[in-house]
Amino acid sequence: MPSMKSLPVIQDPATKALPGHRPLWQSVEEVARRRGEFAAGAAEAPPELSRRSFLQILGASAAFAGLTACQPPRDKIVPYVQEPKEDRPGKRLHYATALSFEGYATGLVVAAAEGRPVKVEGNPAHPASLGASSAFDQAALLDLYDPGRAKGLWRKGQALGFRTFLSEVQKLSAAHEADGGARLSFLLAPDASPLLAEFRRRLQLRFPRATFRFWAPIADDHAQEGARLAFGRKLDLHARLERARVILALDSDFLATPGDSLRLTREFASRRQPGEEMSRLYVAEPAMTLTGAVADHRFRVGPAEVSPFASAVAAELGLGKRSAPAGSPLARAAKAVAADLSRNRGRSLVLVGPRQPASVHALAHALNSALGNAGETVVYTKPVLGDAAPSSAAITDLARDVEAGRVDTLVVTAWNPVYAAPAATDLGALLARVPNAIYHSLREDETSKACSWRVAAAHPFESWGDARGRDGTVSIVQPLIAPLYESVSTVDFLAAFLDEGDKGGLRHLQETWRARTGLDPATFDREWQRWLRQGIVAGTAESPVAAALAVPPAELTALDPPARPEGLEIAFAPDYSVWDGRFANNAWLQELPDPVTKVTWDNAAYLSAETARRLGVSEGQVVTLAVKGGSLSAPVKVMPGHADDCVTLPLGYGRADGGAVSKGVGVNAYRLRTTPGAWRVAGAAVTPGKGKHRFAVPQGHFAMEGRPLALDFASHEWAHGEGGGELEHLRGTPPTAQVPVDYSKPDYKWGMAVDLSRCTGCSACLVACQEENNIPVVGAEQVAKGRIMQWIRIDRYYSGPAADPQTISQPVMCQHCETAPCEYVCPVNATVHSDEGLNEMVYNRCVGTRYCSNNCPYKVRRFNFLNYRPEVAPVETLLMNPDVTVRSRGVMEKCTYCVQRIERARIEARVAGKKIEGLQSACQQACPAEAIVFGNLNDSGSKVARLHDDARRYDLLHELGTRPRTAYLARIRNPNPDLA
Amino acid sequence: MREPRVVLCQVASVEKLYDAARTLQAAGFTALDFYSPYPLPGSDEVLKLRRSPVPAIAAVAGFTGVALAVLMQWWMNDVDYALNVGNRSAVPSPTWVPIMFELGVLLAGIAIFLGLLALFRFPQPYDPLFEVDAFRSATVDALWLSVKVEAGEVERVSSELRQLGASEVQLVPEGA
Amino acid sequence: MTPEAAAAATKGPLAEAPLILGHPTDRQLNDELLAPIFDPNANWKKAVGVAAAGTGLLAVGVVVTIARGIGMWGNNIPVGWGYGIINFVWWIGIGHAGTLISAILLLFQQKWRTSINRFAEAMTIFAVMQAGLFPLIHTGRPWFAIYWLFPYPNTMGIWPNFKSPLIWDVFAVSTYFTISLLFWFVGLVPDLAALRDSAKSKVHRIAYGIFALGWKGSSRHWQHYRIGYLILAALSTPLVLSVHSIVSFDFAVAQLPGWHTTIFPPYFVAGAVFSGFAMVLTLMIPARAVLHFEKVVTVRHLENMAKVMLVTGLIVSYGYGMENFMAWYGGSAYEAFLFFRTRTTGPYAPIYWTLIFCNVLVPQTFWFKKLRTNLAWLWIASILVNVGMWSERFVIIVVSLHRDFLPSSWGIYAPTWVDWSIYVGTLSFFSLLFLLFLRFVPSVAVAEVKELNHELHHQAGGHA
Amino acid sequence: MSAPFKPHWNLLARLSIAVLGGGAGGALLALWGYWHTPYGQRLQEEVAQPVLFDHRHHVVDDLVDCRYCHFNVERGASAGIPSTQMCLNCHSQIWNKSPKLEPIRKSYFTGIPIEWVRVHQVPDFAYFNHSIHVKKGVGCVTCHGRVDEMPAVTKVASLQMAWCLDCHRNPAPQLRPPEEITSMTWAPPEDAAARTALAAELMKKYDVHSRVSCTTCHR
Repeated sequence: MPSMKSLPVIQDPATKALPGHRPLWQSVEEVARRRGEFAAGAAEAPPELSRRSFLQILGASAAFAGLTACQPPRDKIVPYVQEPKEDRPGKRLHYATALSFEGYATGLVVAAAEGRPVKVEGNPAHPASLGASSAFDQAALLDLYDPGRAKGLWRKGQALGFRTFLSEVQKLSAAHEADGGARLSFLLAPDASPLLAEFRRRLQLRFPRATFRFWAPIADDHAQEGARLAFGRKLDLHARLERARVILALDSDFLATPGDSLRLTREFASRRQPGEEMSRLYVAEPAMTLTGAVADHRFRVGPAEVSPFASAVAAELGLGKRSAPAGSPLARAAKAVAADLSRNRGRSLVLVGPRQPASVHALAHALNSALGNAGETVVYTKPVLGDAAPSSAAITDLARDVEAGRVDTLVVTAWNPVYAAPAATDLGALLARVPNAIYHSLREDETSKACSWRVAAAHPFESWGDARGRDGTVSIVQPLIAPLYESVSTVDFLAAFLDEGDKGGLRHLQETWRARTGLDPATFDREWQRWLRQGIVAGTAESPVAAALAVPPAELTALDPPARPEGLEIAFAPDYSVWDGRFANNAWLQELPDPVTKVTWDNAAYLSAETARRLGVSEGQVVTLAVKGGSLSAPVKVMPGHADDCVTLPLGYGRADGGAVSKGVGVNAYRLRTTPGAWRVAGAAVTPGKGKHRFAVPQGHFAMEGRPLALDFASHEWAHGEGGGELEHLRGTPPTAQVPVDYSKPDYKWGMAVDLSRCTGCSACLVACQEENNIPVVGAEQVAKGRIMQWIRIDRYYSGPAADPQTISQPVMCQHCETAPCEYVCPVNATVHSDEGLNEMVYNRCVGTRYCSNNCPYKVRRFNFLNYRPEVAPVETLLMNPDVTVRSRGVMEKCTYCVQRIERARIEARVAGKKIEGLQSACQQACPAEAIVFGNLNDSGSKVARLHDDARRYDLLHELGTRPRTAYLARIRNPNPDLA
Repeated sequence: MREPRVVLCQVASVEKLYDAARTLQAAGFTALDFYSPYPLPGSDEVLKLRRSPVPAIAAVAGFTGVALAVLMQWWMNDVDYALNVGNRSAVPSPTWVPIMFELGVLLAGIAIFLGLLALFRFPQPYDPLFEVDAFRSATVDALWLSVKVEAGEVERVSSELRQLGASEVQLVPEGA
Repeated sequence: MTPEAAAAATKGPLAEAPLILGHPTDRQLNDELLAPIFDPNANWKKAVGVAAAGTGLLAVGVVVTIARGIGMWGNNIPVGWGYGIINFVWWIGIGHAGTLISAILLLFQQKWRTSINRFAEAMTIFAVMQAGLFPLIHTGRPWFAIYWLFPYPNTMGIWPNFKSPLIWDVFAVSTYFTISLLFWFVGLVPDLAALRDSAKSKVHRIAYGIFALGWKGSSRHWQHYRIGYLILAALSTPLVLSVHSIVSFDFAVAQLPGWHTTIFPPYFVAGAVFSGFAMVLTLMIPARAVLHFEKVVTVRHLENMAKVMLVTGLIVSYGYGMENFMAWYGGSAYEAFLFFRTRTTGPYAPIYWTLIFCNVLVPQTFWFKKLRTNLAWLWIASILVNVGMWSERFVIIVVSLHRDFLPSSWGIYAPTWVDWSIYVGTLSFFSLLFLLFLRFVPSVAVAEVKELNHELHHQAGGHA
Repeated sequence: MSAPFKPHWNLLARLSIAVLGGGAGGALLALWGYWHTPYGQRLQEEVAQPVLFDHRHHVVDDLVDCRYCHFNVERGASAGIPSTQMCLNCHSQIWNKSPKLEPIRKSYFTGIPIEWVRVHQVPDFAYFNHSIHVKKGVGCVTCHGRVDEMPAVTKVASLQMAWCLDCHRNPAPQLRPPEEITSMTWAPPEDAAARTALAAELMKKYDVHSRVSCTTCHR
């Protein structure tokens, strides 16, 4: 194990858990055991008798006389042997760290209770987070505590201790040194970490002839290539949406781009308020995406028609002559878009997605520079990943080398190549041939099976390291807890090949950075502490470079886009839940309804109704998709707004050895991805099959049936106040029989506001809520039965033509009605109102009649129909938020406005003799769009109070007289009058 | 023998039964009772019974129940732990009515049942009358008459009854 | 030519058929009506065997539910209530006929009641026993519900919420059960005494003697007895009305379209009587043949019940009409959507149309004496009506819940094997209790029949 | 002689009814009463601890303030159980040879914590927080009793919800001046007027309000 003796003070919670330092480790374990049930705040040891069974016996003993003499055994209290300096029972400690995704870091602040991370939040100081966090970031916590994680270090099925492993690697390296590492090869995950870059430099010195390849299943090398075509060199593109008034996204789902999505969402949302400065978004894409769903105009085009459309726009702007046949709707669209773009020179932006060929990227660069956007709405920097950028070719090159027997030792840190590589290469068999295939991974997966060495990777929350955000900002990655299992951090793993595996991540890090900064020790230590506290190394962002086109725009527009393919085209897409498959074993994400289709625990062959009709297939029907070199049977799902004549297949499902959770979920789209990294494959044959598949979709109906639920208005109607008038009837105090309770007296009157103009439906709030409130996962079968437990539901409604609808998404959680219909029907007073107007749910009083749910017009209540936490592994209980009761079977639950946060803040404030300040609900804190605002309505200055008075404010189902405390702000669309 | 003895006899019809009773009453024997498989119209008047207390019992119990219901609901939900339940906090509340009614009926009903048991001195599985085998017909199809007399007068009364057309005239054995 | 027909033939068509056929003596009546107890039907044991087996299903269902949770049922969000509450309301409804027949008809001095009231009361009690089971087991944590629902001073210092219709249910159902039981037992006492006294074997005499409590038919007892029994009847009459009104509040007090309906109380009560009488017929028609009660349970009795069903059926139909009228007239889009789209064309439309057929059309046949007096049709119709009333509850509960205000949270409900086994289980348990009743308790109020016999023949001037 | 019963059956029948009725009622009553008995509430149970720790000695003889060992009581939810280290702060100097303290030294040197037995326990779904109570003027003795007179710590208050509510509904009488929080002997003024005056003053001073919303304790 890496030594952590030299941890700075701030790291004590981690040292507490030092392995081999039994007592405190044990005390963590103790804490672990007690969290399975109703969990209390303090840090004492677990009740021997589980809380639930205790309650049941209690109940039973009352129910059937005779058991009266049952006395629960007494708990034990296990104090520390030595208190850590800054940790106190019940205190929350927050640590700044960072999490890398596709090589780019997002700065996080992780809260630890009793030395165990329990909540992930964004780091406001970090440019890629701005305080927000994504569903993936949130879910990292579940990965940390996943009992299915890889454990230990193995060679040919035989366990190696850490030391043995080091010495073995040492021998191995020594052997390779002889021929300069000619037969040594590295397949690495893309990573911008300066420390790892330093390691690579030194490895290359030691093994000059060794090969280093970087690979990830989803790479945007088209973008890099496009930049090279345009500027003659590879450059990163950074959009500045807060400056853009007109955005054209060509098959680009920029609101879900790794490393940048949070910032872009925040910037995009910031310009969706009605008014002069409101931005307008055009999207041309095959399948509906998060970005497409919030577009003001969405053009439904197949992946191959994007390029012609782009050139048409270019032509309209006087770049190149190729144009779509005039008069066609697309031509009209192109004309209008072009006009709009040119009206907003320097304030417009053209973005292209990774699925489009380099030529389209190049074209976009041309357009942006022609429109004078470069430096304004878009800036370029030199690539942050540098040489560590993933290349799709890597896998084939590697395969070739192995085939030729040129590799004796293969070191793999890239994620699961065997699963994600094209079936044709049969990488599994090849790796099995490599004498020493050393696979360093967080989980045992398809690749582990093929490799002779399996090295369990430490979770980022368990290890030292550094990372860079997409803009280049460096963050120090610090551990929050000692490794839960025997595992090795990436740093120590690679250091092992420099014979420095036992030096410890911290020392490597400090030495490297001391060297880089050249600071004297004293200053360095001060700086170091600051970096750890802030979570960023200030001033490390890449500075923009002036990017001039290396070739005249005309040439770029002349670049041939690939010819329109014959037959059906299949487009691959990263999945909103499991991305490329690396989150397949994460139950939170598996059960997270797809933001667009609402499907949980599944992927599907998505196509348009028209195409389905033509192919003679129906929803849920299993079809066989065959392309040259591969075939796959997948269930069909009709997606409103999908382009015709093409199929979209999300990647990352159908895992063979992905772990217990991912088993048998979805189909493996990589089987059709015959060339590595390919985004599209043409000429697919579809043969309808017999089987019928049932999707687990929590939302059953997508039409509003003419009811005023999720409201939106076109900007021009809004300007003329048409919408405003309508909303008058949907707010204010409706006449009801009851005399309203006066909530102006208490200090606080909690309320929430949800701005539909900002919400993109990204669903980060769902996972944040799940994490904060100990919400169980129920599995596909229960979801299909209508028993999903998430407290927040993001309703998606379609309007307009079914083939090409407008969409709107509306987060719905408990509305905390002042005259709550759920309350008066509860026979045991288990749900009542607090003096501050919260609709309280008292789990321990609930007997589960479900009457409250029946009478809730918003249907936001969730019921524990079964015991959704059958015996959990101790390590999983570490995950539980000790401030929130874990609900037992037969109990109703729902959004509480994070009352545990309110009460914690209240107590801390009152102990300090202050008022509550800066309180955020979990969903609000995670939301990158700042669409959810929670706060005190009695404080007229508060943001939520202002939003409650906003002109766009309305109440959901206002006419029922429930007086909800959650207000909605109608969404404003900004359509182009020319396209009306 | 201080103990008065009971003479028991079967009578063919209601008219005969009432005649016999009246004659005996005229002769000063008032401790009479009839036995029949179903209630006999007019028997109360013939036997000169006082009004039954059962209605009073029922009324008292019923109104107690109602009052109890009001107090219970008001005190528990609006005094002892006055929770804000969906902003519905009217006092007095129409929501009290169902339980007021139910509790009233419940108590009245139970009171009637217990009242009857008390009035009948039930359960009383044994009664000296049951020693008379023929008396079993009293609950099936026959009309019977019993009269309490001083030990000395048994004979006189018995012959009297026979003259009135009663059959099965016998002396009920003393309660063992 | 059956004796009924003969009787009918001798008199004019307008003359009422007699309530007791022939001129039996009290002794004859006594022996005939008690015969089932002293020499039981040969097939009784077989029947009990079947019913007991079915009751096993109930046990299985309940155990599974309590051990694994409500998740074993089909319930979900939005459909929080399913078979559990459907069956609860259905059984409670069936229960109503008993008290109605014995109490209300008693108050109205309807002589024809006497030969069927005992039977109906028993049915009430057994039905309420089935109903009472559901509110408990349908909760998520019955081990708490069983005592938290009652207002007892507790260490938590908190109380039930008396604003909740479910608490009203607790009081209503328990009161209804208690009163029905007392009313039934009080009525039984004279017959138990008759049993005691006309029994041959010592065992019977002792067994029934104990329950007869020492009744000897004394006129001094009859005085209190009559008035007591009458007041119990007077209490039960509004009780019957209140119970189903309160059950209807479970829905009417909520604000769900299809639940929030002011006409519910009257039309639930009418529906209850409707289904109750149907169930009486379903049981009575075969029982009377098997037990040879044709003399006292005449076609006229059955016909009268058919008439009552016709009336209550019309009231129920009126209820349906009003619901729909209000949905249109009230102008609530949500109401209208439920009534004119979801119910009639939604996924559960077949059940809705079944209910219309069984509850509205079938009873119309009772306008015709031919059909009213045709026992075969009467029996089939009674079963159809019970099916219809069950469907009505399904429509009210499931159909209203599965598509309410927010389309996003619409769902679908499908019962599981546990739902079915509990439902079938209660049907069997009900039959089992009934078989025991027929075997060990006088299933016709002997004393009252004798009294009636007595009256009739005095009017007729004849003499037994 | 054909009566089915003998005369003594009358008595028998009435007795059996009394027994059945009384029995059922009695059982329920006993069940209910159980939770109101000291046994049901686990009061006055002397609990054996791994170390023979005597509060009397430490509080009375050595005048150690509660907050010295229960260091967290003013800052956190749990009052804090002293660590082995804390015991040794003194006992490395005094009584450092005492066999009674063997478990302490053992724990310190092996690093295995001492497992104390819990005496005061509220259910895990009830979130009790020491700091706010202490900061708002509720003394230790109010809930824990005269610990200074306890050889082994025993529970003196039921800690049942109704008991909590008594004070949450009417905090005033339970408040004491800040300097008296840990005092075992402080009592409010005898004179009723003075008592209410002090209570009112403290209510103001601490800005205490009665909190009986469910989420005050259940989350």
